[in-house]
Amino acid sequence: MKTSHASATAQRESSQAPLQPRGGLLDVSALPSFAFSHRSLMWWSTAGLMAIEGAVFALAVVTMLFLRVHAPAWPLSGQLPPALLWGTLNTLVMLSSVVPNHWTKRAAEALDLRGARRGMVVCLGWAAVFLVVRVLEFRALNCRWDDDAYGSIVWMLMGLHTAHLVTDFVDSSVLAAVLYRMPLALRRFVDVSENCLYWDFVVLSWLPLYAAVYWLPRMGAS
Amino acid sequence: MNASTSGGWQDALLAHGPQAAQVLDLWRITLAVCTLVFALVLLALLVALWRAPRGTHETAPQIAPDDRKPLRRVGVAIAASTLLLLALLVGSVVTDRALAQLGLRDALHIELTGHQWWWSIHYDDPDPSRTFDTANELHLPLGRPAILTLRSGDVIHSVWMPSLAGKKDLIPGRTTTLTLRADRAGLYRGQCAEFCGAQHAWMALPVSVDEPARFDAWADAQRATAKPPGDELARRGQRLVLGGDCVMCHAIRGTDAGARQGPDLTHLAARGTLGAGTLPNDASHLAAWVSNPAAHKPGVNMPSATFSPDDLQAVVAYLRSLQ
Amino acid sequence: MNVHETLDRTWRDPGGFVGWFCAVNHKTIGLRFIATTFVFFAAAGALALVMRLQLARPRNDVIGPDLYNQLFTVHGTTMMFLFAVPVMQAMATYLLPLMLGSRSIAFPRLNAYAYWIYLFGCLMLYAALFCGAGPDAGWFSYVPLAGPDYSPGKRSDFWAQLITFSEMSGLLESIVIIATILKLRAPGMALHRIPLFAWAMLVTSFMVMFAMPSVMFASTALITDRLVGTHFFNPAEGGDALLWQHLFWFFGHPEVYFIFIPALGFMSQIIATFSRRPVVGYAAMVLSLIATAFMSFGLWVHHMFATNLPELGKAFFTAMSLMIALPTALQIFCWLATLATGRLVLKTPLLYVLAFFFILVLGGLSGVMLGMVPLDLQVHDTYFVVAHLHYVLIGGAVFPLIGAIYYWFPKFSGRLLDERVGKLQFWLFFIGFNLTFFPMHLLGLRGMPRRVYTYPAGMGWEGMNLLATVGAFVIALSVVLLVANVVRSVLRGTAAGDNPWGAGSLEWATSSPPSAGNFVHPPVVHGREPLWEPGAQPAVVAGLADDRREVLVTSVIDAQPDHRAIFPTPSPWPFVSAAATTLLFVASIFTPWAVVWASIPVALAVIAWFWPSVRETLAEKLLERSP
Amino acid sequence: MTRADALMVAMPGLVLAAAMLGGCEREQRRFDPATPPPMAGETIRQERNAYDVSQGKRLFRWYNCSGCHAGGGGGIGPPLIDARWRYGGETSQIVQSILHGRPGGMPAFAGRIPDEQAWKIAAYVRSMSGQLRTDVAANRGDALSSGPPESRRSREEIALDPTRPASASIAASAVSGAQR
Repeated sequence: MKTSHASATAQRESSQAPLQPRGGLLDVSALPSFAFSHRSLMWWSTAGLMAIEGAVFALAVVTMLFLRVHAPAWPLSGQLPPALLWGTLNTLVMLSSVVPNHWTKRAAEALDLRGARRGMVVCLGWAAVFLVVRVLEFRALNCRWDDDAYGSIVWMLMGLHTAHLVTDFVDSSVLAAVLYRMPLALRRFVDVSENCLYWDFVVLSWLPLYAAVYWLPRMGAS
Repeated sequence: MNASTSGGWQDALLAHGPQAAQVLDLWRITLAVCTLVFALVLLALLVALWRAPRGTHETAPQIAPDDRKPLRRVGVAIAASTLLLLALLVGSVVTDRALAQLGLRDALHIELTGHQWWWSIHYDDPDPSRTFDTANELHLPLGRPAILTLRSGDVIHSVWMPSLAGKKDLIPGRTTTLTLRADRAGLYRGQCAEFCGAQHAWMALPVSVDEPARFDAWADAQRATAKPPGDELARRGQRLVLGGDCVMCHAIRGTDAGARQGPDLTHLAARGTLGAGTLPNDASHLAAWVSNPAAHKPGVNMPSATFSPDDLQAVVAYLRSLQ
Repeated sequence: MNVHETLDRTWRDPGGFVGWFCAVNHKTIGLRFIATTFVFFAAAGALALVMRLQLARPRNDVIGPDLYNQLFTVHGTTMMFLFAVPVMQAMATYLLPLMLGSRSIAFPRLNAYAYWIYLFGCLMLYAALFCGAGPDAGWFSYVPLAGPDYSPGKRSDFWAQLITFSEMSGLLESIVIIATILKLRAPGMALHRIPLFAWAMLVTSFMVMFAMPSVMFASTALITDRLVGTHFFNPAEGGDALLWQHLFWFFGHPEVYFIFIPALGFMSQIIATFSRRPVVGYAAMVLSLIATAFMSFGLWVHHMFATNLPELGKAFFTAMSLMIALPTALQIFCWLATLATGRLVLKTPLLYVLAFFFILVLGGLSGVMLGMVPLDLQVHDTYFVVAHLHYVLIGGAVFPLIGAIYYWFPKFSGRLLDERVGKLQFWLFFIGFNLTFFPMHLLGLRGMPRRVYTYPAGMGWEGMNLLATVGAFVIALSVVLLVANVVRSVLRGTAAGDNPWGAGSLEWATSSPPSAGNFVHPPVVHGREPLWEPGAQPAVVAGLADDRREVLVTSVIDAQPDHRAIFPTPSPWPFVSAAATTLLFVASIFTPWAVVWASIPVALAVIAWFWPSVRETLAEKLLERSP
Repeated sequence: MTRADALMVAMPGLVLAAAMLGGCEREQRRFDPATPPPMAGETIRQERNAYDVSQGKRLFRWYNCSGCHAGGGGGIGPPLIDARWRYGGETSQIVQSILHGRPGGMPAFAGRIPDEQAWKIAAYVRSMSGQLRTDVAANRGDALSSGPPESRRSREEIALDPTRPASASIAASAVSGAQR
């Protein structure tokens, strides 16, 4: 084992040197075994995913604008714009889900197991609601994906976001199940807190998509 | 037979029109600058290799060398590179402007449409009776600017006549234009430059640049409908062609044949090549082409005709009569 | 038993048949990853040889247009998506934890999963090729040619799904690499001290994150157009063929740079070691990497100059295309200064680095030409571009990469590669390369378009094409020599020792090959070239468990010790999940409903992957300590 | 380890074998137009080859079949997107209809359309009512949308339907359509 103060030459002969490091030690045994927020590795993977998926959403919206600019009318072939009711309702449901989501986050970061469990369950309830409403949204889009490019991009945006709702719902339920299982490693609280972060992302990323899907077709001809 | 299908200038370094010439000038300047830069970098490298002392992996490394002097030199080099790049940028923009400012007074209007794997060409004219269609061979009057309106019938193609001008894409759902002028009479060769499927390689566009008088003669000949066949053999050939499957895709103006899926055959015999530059256009190759196009251009959309040998002879005689 | 053995047992991958699929150690995965990428490099090279044979003579008929188009498509797709990008990430997977003084890479299971996904993608593409369903619309798959109307069958769907495979792998690797570089550095290795290769990989990974989604989105739109009849690219229904080109090149141009930038990292490591001094201008090097990354997102349109574009746009993209030469020029000048002021050790790795100055500079200059609209309109889509891109990618990435193989092979295997064979192999490669690709510049100017399966005689192209074909076989010979050299030294190469080159970075501070846990005592860092600097205290980290997979996590900016994380153990689930994902991707080529039903096995496998085992949790709780 | 290696080597083989089965026949491109039409009883190659079917689709467009069978939806001639046939929905019967015509308007195209093309058109016509494998049938065209692409049509049960009204005006329009 080499240490950092041997010269290049010393390096080579010391390759068979005894293990015991020369020089002082940096003792890290007193450090915690997990940490929240950007101190934790989990945060970085979540942030990475959010960056990637955020980029996908952004590109999808840009694509819609690109097609819209080149289109004589929007919707293209005289379809009605998507019905506002369910989409708007769902937007409100999602936004409101941010509240219990943040209780959960706070509870998790206080290592409060009962709070975290309750929070996760409540959030899942919310998720169930907006998944159901999402189905109604699809039925009120007033277009098919194979009508024209307008229908295609509308369904693409909705599909992309719904995929996120579903995956987030699934991994939240798995995480909730883990919380009810003993023994429980404390770093699961980090997972809960990151899950909440991702939840916020899924909700907030909906807002531009909502505008693009529901309001762009209502903004008249260009 | 190869030589005759490859006839014509297809070379960006042989510029016979203002568009290509301006690019060629820019190319010469850029080449000079880049060669200079390349030489200097290599020189610097050689000097470094020559000056620097040799060492081995045991040589004690310099840990915190004083890099102010080398960094100053790096700074100078970067400043120089920036200036050169700016010069090239100016050159590029100026040339681009010049290309856009080709004089277009009494320009010839031509619609060029790309298909897998051939070109349909429509010569436009204010007087509708003077417009006409042809295919796979472009004729330009010497010294007169031409405006090519480019469209695609299927996938993206790109028309490139290196000795006359840079290339331009033919994009389905869009219209692009290419303006050029040929200042030297002779035979040129263009080619599709955007990959367009199985026969991208055999989608050539022979270009003939002629004195205005000759061009007008050619245009008048093209405007005319097909002459009725002279001899008996050709007449039989005509019956076979018009009664067979050729007319499902091809047009021969002056007959019932009016389909537009394949090249216009009204003046087929006046063209230099068959299959968009695949084969030279003479009797023997024509017979070979008609009886099995795919043997020469695998993937071509033209089916092989099943004529008996003497029927084939008659068909060829008729097609050869379409001057 | 001593700490060595305990540590080794803790971090070793399980043996045996099943164990082989459970491996998560970054060195195991890294070596498999590197080996796989080179296998497909060789495969795509073989395809190129067949193409060169076909082009050796005019009107040649070694192969017909249908096969030729599949070959050049698969060649390009493989080289870009299955070799050039992954091989850099593969090298990083192996090297980064060692360079940064860590016991593991971040998210080792995710890393394994990314490898399996990549491997299955490769297998799918070549399976398709071998049964005549190889994609044939070019590596860029322009619509409408690659679209539903003009590409019957499943050829283009295999291409689109291959993109999904390789981009998924690439994106996951970028997360792994960013987390490793930012959170798993040795104490004291502040941002201004991390090795330039790590900087290059960090920058690259951020680029990957923002560029790859573009092509993933595009290929998804392509496959829905083909499979369920959407109209993204159908002009008749409001779609647009140019939309594809914008999306593709918004990824495609940065991609060139995330092949090139890691290679710049290799350059810096090798040049420093073989001129016995740190690279001149560390800060300048880092800044130019970052500048390149940002600028590379601003020049995708220079691939589309021949479509109709607004004048202003053209000027802007020309300017960007020229100016991006500056950051690279800056690095080249810094390296020249380093060589000039160093003490040179002329070994094979350095030879490959010196070749970079010849080939890459040529390629960069032809790139400047291509960035100028008027010149581009002449040489775009001709053999001039073929020459340019091979000068940039082979000169800019493959030469440094092979140099890097010569440089790090001792660390991988504990044995040196043979110098004499190495030098011979280098010269063959260098000469063969220029023989093959230099004439192509002229071919392009003399009017020869790209992607033609044959050409008429009498165009003045015969000689240069023949020359290129000969050169291609010289390159092939050189690659064979490289393989032979590797095999030979694995069998009986001279033992390398820990630090055969007397290098200064941390990967050389441990044994060759490194033990499963990388460092018995993770080092503490006090400068940029830790092994070159006189010892400062403290020298090493103590207090990490050696019977648990415990890793020290440090802070992002100044790498202060932050906490001790427990890392996951070997597991079969990454492999199973990858297999399930593969089922989903391949099945969805044939039926859209696969996206629904095939997602069930994927979900199950991933849940099983993350489900904590009681035994491990109990063990973990022993070391647990709240902040 | 060695067994593992063996498996890793075998895996490409397995994947290949699997892909081979379905793939080759579907993906093959027979550029030689002289390929003979299938003999009686022989399985119909064109119907298992995506390229041939797409050629059929192109020819259906080129020869303006939709002049009468508008977009397959019918018009002067009977619709083709359902599977109700007056003269039988077997490929050979459709080829018969194309080459030799049918009373009540369908003109004979023998001599106008080469046999091998007739077989491709027939294969495509059958795909319009979902008679072919979805991985062989054509995808949507780069044209105005006319409902779901052939590859997404659900298979209709072939039924004989002698009751279709025939129109006298078909012949002329079909011929002119064919020749434009």
